[in-house]
Amino acid sequence: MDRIDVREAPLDVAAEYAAVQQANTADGACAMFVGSVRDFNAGSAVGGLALEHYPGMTEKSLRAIVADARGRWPLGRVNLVHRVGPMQVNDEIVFVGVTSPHRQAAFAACQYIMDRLKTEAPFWKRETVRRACGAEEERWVEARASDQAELEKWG
Amino acid sequence: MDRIDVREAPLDVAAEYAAVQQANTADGACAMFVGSVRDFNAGSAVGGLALEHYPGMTEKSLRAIVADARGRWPLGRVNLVHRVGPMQVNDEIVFVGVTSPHRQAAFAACQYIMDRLKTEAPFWKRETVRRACGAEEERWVEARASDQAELEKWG
Amino acid sequence: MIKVLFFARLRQQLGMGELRLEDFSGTVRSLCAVLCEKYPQWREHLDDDAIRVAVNQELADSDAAVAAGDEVAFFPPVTGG
Amino acid sequence: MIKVLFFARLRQQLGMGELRLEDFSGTVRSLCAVLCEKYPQWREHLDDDAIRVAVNQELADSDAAVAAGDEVAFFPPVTGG
Repeated sequence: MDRIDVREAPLDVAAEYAAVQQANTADGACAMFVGSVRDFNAGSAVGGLALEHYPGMTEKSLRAIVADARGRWPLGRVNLVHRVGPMQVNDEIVFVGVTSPHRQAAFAACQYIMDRLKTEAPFWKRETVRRACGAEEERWVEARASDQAELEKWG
Repeated sequence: MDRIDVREAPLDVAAEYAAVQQANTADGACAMFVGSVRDFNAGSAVGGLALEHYPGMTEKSLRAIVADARGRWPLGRVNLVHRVGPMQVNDEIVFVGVTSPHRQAAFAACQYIMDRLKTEAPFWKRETVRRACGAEEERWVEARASDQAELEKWG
Repeated sequence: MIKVLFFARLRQQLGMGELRLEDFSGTVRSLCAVLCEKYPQWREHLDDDAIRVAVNQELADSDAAVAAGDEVAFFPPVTGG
Repeated sequence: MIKVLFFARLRQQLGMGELRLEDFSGTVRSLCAVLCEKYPQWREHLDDDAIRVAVNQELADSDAAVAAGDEVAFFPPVTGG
């Protein structure tokens, strides 16, 4: 019922949506989230992004998060795809799709999975930023305190 | 920035997702919801569904809901599509896609729009249900008290 | 003249989707009373707390004013999405 | 033998992604102390409350036990999604 995929290949949102809905006539609700590479972050123009991860732990961590979501809400399908490696502005980084007979459960689980992923799954972003002088430099993206705060609402 | 579409034609989730993301490099977050025709409701097998609406009011009502969402959260694109007329099991009834620079805003606005739509937008579902004896009958879907309750969390 | 619309189950129960009323001015509540007087068999369906009302295509309550040129719609709780 | 991994900015700061340690048994905290003793220039990067630790690929705190055969990873706060 769960599909968890960590990969370098581009992410196809249409295909991932199709995967959660195919032959799924029991769940009337599907909540999804897509995170993409923005062109601007922390005051600088972003030219691209590379995602480092901890290969042995990444999938294990995502599986644990999805299992915990299933323990909290009645879910149908869960499809979680996360890219690693180099990517461009506007590329999709992450897709989470959750189906359920209940709208509230689908929304809550989708948001819960993202909140946990953002604080626990071993991914690290490194941006290429363009400075005003035209030079490019690479920098690690800083974690945000708000992500930790969001997690606390789930108790 | 807003696309609101009430129509009889089938709903293409891939195209609707593409519409909110196209040439949108500012918003890193996209939350979506899709509601589909289930094969079972209130204890009966569902064979199909027809959606009646109040043509003069429907779009006006959806526009007001989206405008209120924009007053509450910093949103990029909002795309809201709702089908009317006859449809089959597994067909998509509604699509809501919301982008924002912020994940929490995208999730909250998407859920808010659905909660308001479910209690205020003038749509009515009539199901064709198959009884155990094999006969088919049509019945109006009952509103759920839980939908009204969900609305109250937005104050 | 007032244009009055009924939708969904209510339309089927009343056996009518639309009617026009000359010379009415008052509130939603008094409009409802006038209709129930004219069609006594409507009372059980129309005089029901669950029924919602829109005046000129916006949700309204029973105290809302209704005057010539207005469009008033009565309908059951909505079930879209 | 303990396998120790470093990721992202921390890997770059230490100039090392992986090392192996013979004959260690203790906690994450004492492992950290052993490493900082061996590489004093690591202290400012490794002895930092923001640094997170996983033992055998599960998040752990500084009291977690570490013994032969374990894999311990140190990394900065995660920034996926």
